[in-house]
Amino acid sequence: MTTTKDQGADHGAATGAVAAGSPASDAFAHQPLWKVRLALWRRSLGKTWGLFRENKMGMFGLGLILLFACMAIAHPILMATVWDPKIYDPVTGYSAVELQFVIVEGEPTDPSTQISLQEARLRLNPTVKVGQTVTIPVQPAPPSLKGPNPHLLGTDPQGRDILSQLLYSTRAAFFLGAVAALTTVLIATTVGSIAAYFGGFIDGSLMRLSDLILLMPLLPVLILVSALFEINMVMLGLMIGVLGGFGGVAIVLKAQALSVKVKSYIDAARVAGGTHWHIVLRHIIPNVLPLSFLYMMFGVTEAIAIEATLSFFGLLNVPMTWGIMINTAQNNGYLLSGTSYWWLLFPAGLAVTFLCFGFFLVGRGMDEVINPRLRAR
Amino acid sequence: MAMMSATTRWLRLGALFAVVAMLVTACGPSGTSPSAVASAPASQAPTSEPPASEGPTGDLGTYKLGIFQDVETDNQWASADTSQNTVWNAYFLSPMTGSLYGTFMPGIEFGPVMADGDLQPTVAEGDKWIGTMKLRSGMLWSDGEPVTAADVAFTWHTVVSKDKGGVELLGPWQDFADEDVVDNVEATDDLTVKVTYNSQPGLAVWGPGTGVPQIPIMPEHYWKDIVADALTQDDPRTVLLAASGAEAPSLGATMFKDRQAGSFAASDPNPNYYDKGAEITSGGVTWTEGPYATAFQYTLYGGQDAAVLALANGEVDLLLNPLGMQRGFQDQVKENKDLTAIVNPTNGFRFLAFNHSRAPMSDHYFRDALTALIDKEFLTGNLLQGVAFPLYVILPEGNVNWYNKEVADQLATEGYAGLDTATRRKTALDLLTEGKYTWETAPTIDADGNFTPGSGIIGPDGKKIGTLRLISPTASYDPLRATAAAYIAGVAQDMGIDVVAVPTDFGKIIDIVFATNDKNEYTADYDMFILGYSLGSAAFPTFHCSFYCTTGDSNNTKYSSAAFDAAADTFNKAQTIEEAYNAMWEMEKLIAKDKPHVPLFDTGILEFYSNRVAYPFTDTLSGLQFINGNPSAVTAAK
Amino acid sequence: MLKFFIGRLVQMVILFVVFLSIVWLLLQLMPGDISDTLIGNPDIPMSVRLELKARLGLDQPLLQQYITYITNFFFRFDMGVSFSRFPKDVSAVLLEALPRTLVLFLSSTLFAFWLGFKTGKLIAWRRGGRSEQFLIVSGVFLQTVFYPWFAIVMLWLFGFVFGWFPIGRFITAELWLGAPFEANDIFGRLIWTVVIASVAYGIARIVIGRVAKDLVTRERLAMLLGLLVVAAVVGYWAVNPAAKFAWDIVHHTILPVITLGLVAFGAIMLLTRASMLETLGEDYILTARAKGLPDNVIRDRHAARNAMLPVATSLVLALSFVIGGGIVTETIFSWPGMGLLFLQAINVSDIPLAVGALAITGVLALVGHLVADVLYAVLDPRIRIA
Amino acid sequence: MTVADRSMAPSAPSSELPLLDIVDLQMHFPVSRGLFRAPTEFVHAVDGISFEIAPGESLGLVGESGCGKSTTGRMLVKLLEPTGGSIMFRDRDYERDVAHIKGKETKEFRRRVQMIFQDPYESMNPRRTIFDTVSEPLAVQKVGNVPEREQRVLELLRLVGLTPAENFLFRYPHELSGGQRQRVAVARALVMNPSFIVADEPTSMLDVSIRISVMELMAGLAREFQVSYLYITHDLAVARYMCDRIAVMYLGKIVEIGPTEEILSRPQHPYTRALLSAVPVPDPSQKRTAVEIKGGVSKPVNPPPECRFIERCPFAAEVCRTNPHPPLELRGDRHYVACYRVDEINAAIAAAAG
Repeated sequence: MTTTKDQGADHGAATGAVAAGSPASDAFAHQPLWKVRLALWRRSLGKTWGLFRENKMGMFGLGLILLFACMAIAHPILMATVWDPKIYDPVTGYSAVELQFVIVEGEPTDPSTQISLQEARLRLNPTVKVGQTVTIPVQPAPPSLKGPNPHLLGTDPQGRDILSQLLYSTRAAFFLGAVAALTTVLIATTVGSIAAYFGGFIDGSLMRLSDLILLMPLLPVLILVSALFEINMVMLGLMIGVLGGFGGVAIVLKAQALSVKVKSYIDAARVAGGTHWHIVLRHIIPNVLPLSFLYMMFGVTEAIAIEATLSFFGLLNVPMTWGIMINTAQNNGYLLSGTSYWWLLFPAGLAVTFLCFGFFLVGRGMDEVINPRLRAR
Repeated sequence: MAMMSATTRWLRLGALFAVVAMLVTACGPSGTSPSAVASAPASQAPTSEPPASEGPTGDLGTYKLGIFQDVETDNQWASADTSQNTVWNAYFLSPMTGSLYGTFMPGIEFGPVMADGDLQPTVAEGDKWIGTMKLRSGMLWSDGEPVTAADVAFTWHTVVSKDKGGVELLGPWQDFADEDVVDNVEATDDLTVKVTYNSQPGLAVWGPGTGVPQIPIMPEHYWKDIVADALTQDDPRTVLLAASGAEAPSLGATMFKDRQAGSFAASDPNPNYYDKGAEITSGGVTWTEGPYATAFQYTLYGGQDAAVLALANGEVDLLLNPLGMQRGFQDQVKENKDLTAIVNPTNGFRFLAFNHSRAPMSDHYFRDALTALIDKEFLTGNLLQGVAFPLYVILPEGNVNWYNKEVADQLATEGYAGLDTATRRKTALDLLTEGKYTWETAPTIDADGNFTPGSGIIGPDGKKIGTLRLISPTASYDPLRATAAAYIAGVAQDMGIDVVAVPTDFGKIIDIVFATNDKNEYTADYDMFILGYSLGSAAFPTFHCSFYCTTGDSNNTKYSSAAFDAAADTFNKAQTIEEAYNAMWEMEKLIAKDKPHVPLFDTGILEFYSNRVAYPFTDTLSGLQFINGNPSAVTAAK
Repeated sequence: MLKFFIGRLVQMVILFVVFLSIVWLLLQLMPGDISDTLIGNPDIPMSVRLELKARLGLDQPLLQQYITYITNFFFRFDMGVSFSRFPKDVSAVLLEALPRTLVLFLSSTLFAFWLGFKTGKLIAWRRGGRSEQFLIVSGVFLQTVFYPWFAIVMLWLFGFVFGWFPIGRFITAELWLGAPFEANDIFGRLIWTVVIASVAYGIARIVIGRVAKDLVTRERLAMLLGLLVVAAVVGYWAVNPAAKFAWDIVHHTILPVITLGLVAFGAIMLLTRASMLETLGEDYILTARAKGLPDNVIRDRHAARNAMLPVATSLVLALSFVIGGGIVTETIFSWPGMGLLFLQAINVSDIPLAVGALAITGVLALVGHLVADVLYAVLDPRIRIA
Repeated sequence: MTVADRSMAPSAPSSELPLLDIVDLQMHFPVSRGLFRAPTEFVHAVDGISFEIAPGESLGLVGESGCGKSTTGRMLVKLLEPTGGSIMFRDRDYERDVAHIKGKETKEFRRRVQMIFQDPYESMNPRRTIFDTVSEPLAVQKVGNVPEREQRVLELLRLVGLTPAENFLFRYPHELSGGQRQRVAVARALVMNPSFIVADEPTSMLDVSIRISVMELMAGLAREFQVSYLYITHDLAVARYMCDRIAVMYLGKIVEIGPTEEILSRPQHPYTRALLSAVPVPDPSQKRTAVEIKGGVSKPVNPPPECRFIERCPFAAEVCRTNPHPPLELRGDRHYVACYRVDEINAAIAAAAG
């Protein structure tokens, strides 16, 4: 869709001289076709990239995504090399600095070795007695670089490393986002293209289906489904993808496909003898795809946010995600601790927000590439 | 049970509680759920004025309590029937009622509440046994009508089954109307209640257990016509439960004032409270009953976050929650000079359950070996960050009057307490070998004590034992139990037993482990699970039989032992506390040996209140919520 | 127009039946028997269960069951009995929560659209500059922020730190103690006031459009009319004995509405901006400029009106969001509406109540859908022909 | 139409059989009125036209926009299914009525026909290279392998004057100018060696300066490859340049048809006269009588039976109103006109000019 009508004035002559400034294409001649295609693909990508690069916010978003991608890759590497799984496993790991105190009546005279009964009861449990020596694990522990097993982002209320959880969950977020977004795009592109191209009864029934799915508010439906059935990440991704793909995105993509359908190159393809299948696959879908990719970005955002919300309500049975991390903080009552337990809330909360932010910004950046009118003049 | 600790979306906890309440009521504890109204010994004649010596003389203003689910009814019948038997209704409605006898906190003592004098043993009369109770004289309903023995009889006759001419209320009400045992309740004069039994009743029904002495008394003059009208209908129960109780007179410290659905419920102090101004001593604490508040307000909050903010803002004085507050709030509360945090032991336990109808869980070698592998000290002290403490018997230590330290310690030793990991592995290996278990790859311990994990355990019958599923709540529901399940699966795997922890939605666990067939028998279609129970009456623990008797209402592990059934029978028929005590510990020993449940750990209940208010005591089993926030005695702080 | 409206209405009802059917299918797909799901609560005595079974048609063959399910909903508004609030009917429980959700839902949607449209219009008109950058970044942030966290921060900041708004709850207990009416009455009256005022304003605007031909006069009259309507509403409530109660409700409503509205606002602002930019490139805007029309007339009458079309469509998409966000909002702000009810029902496995809440949510989405369609038709005369 | 009418059908000059023999071709579009009601109104876009095209001949179809000329063109390449009539197509080894063929048969037919579209910016998929675009007919008809196709495309690109052809092979349409694109379109049309091409105003969107070169190209190629054209245009000047014969259409009917020079120098239908008077005359000394017509083209929804041109005809008379639409009648050298009052009009105009 990067065509604009004002490009390249005809030079009048029938010589067909190559427009000045264009790279010579004869380099392609006598090369295997797939190589040519690859080079072409790279070139068009390069052009899109050039346009995209001008979009500062889009670039910022891409930077964010890359950062998260690095994080996702880092986790298995760290687990295999630096981190001891017993301590750093995001779900079953445990480590805490343990402090020993003697329980005394009244106020302790030496706070480093003594602890009052009342404090000990609150910190541990109501069964402790005066005179007992107790071990109090510091968890959630604040971030620290000290010790043989440092916790750069501290530990959660169960003594698990926050950084490890954060990195591990990044992978889950990407995975879920990818499943949901790919499903969305696959369905929406197919449905939109087919509905637009064939029209009539097929269009009518597909669009009524879209209306119906639009009617289903995503979050409540998913909450009900997660209550009725056990769902895992793949199913969640698929469901978000299907509901999202049949709904609004299909309608948007159908509109796009309709505008493609009336172009005369579709007629040209028919006159050439192209089948419906050929036309949909070769002409309509490729022209709808850029917009699909745009919605794919938004789809990722939506999937991550929904997963986090469902986890926040404790409705998902998954080992560890950002939502579960926030849920853990909330379940343990640290959510409103202001900034004193910031590492419990901010890493996960900001990770959800920033990854969504990143994908959204890239989506918007792509939107401006696809839709030149939005570009700053 | 109060699986409070770190958990949880307490919305769901309501569900948990409801389920637990159902179970607990099945085993027959005291009346209106966790409440046991504290009141004056009968010897104490009510005085009209509170003693001047007590610092605060009253004007607390409005006593504001935070609750987390709506008060759904103002009808006392409904709130003690299964239909509305939520803890939230109880918080609001229980302080309005009274009974002849009850449990005093913090001492957990059974004694006379509205009765005159201690409960006397029943007397034989022909083939029947007669119990007699006398009401204190001069007590009035909040509308000024006198409280009479007829009110007690009316209450009982309303609750009983249709066959006996009653409305047939369900749930907790049935504890007071065990028709197999109780023949009749009648008022012989204004203040005397005569209870006729078919056979000699044990303490379980005549006395501190459950039964007529603890039935909440309802005002006959208010309800008579409504009940009579209901009895003419097709479904009298629904009619009675649907009736409004807003205008019904009260006995207790509070009386109904207003209720706005979704927002708040409010009550006023009852000028005719039967114990107003009485001095009461329990558990070594003495105080004078009020009420000192000019109004009571129960405000609904959607979550603990908002509620703690409101507490810090001075909008509420105490947060009521059967599961206590989340531990993370502790620091916030500690930093705030206006707030106090307290922690108390709870009346409950968390356990690992074995399915006794399915191999290999039905084999005691297997159960013993798995139990030996579980290092409860390590689990609670390290993995569960010390907020939980290990349990070796079912009866909680916090129930000081019933706890037998000697036996408990002995059972702990027999229950493999304090062993190191190597010894545990050796013990388990020996037990399994003795039980004729073999392995595809046997775990080994060499001369230096180095352990090599095994795999593929094979049962005594020569068949390979497949994967055993250990169902537990999810980490987001209760991290403690989820962690425990993962730990147990881990130690079992080392021993070559393929135990897999399956974190499962709480509601689903309940569906699975309490599933019944057409004949209302438990199907027990599971291998192992981890859950917890909250226990009803602390003064007379009647729950054992319900969980472990062959015909126990909640015996979903299919455990069956003639010895245990006999001990339970002795307990139920006991005429003295000592007899009951010994029978109960006999049952505990059998449980420890046979392991239908392996008690794992328990936690304290954490509560927060504003320093604006002062309580006569805060060290009390299951905390202030157990006594509904003590509305009758709370005062303004000095 | 009327024909169009009725046509859409019929379509919506059909859609809703399909929606209900899918929910029913989900229930059927659940492991176990549907009657266990719908009546198998141990708290419900056997006699009542049998009665319920007959009432809900669960003793009939599958097809008959389905028909009973649908007809029960449409003609008797019967969705069975709530497990957690037995013996209350699901419909009774839902009706109690509905007005409270409606207030939250309507106000935050209106707030988001009004503010989002105004802001989007302005930043598209005046491109460049820091304020545009700032608003875009905020808009994107609001749209992508993890909503539960955002809501909690809002509550903490404005309820606790600043203390401007009440923390949670939806009425002040002290004020309402012994109040002569139920909170829901006031809710109902508030909703009616707003609806009547909006309809009156809408009709009056149409009349003005017919009478006043001149654009400037029309704008002035419209503004005057707006003021009049606001004055009338305020006046009505000022002399009303329930004024302080209404104000109490409004005071409690502000923070949740702003929180929920802000997040939807981000999306609407961005969409309006994009749509305005598209419109501003059209020839007729150039023509309008060439004619020498004042800037604000071009902006508001020519550009914005057309730019509103995609925004009106997005109302449908926003609905789903506002409904989903409503659940979170109600939970965090202790707002006892449908969302909180739904979540509570889910948490205690009160399936009949949860399904009922979802069905009503579907109705809400439908009505929103219809409004968006009608709005679209009003804005775009081309649609009316079809 | 009757058999008698058939004999009146305008015939091609050559004695051999025509390539295309179109008889009573109709295209009626329903005007939709609701979902469940059968349509009662139809747009008579093409209302029974008949003509022939000889092999190698170029027929110009001229008329205002909306007169049905594009519809006719699209029916001939099977983009539209005619509502009635027949299209007899005769090629080397092929002879059949293609009006109602379906599926595989259509595909087979399409090896022999092609179309060139008006808008060079929309007739090429912006996401496909010139090679993809030109070789598309080969690809879908499964002709040759990829290297062969590449050779064929290069050959054609050279032929249409896009040299060096290798430079154009892997470029995208947006990198080309309008004229270059139209050359590509010509190349695509010729790639299958068709015997018939429908050109739908192929130069109308091009700059005047390059129109000529494209037209020259097409004309040259037509001669070289013996291709027949149906050349659709609203511009008589273009038709004169490109075509051997011209057919003038008005509201779904052919009103006049004949050899180009005959039509241009001796127009007989009032509508043709009006069209011609709109063409600028390069030589001011040449005298020509202007015919002015009123109004614009009306919509042919369920048109009345009388002459289609009646409302705008300055010469309309009673005979036009009482009779059906006039048939085409021979009025000169292979020159057919559909008008009842040809003689009167000729006389009147001659008088006026005189």
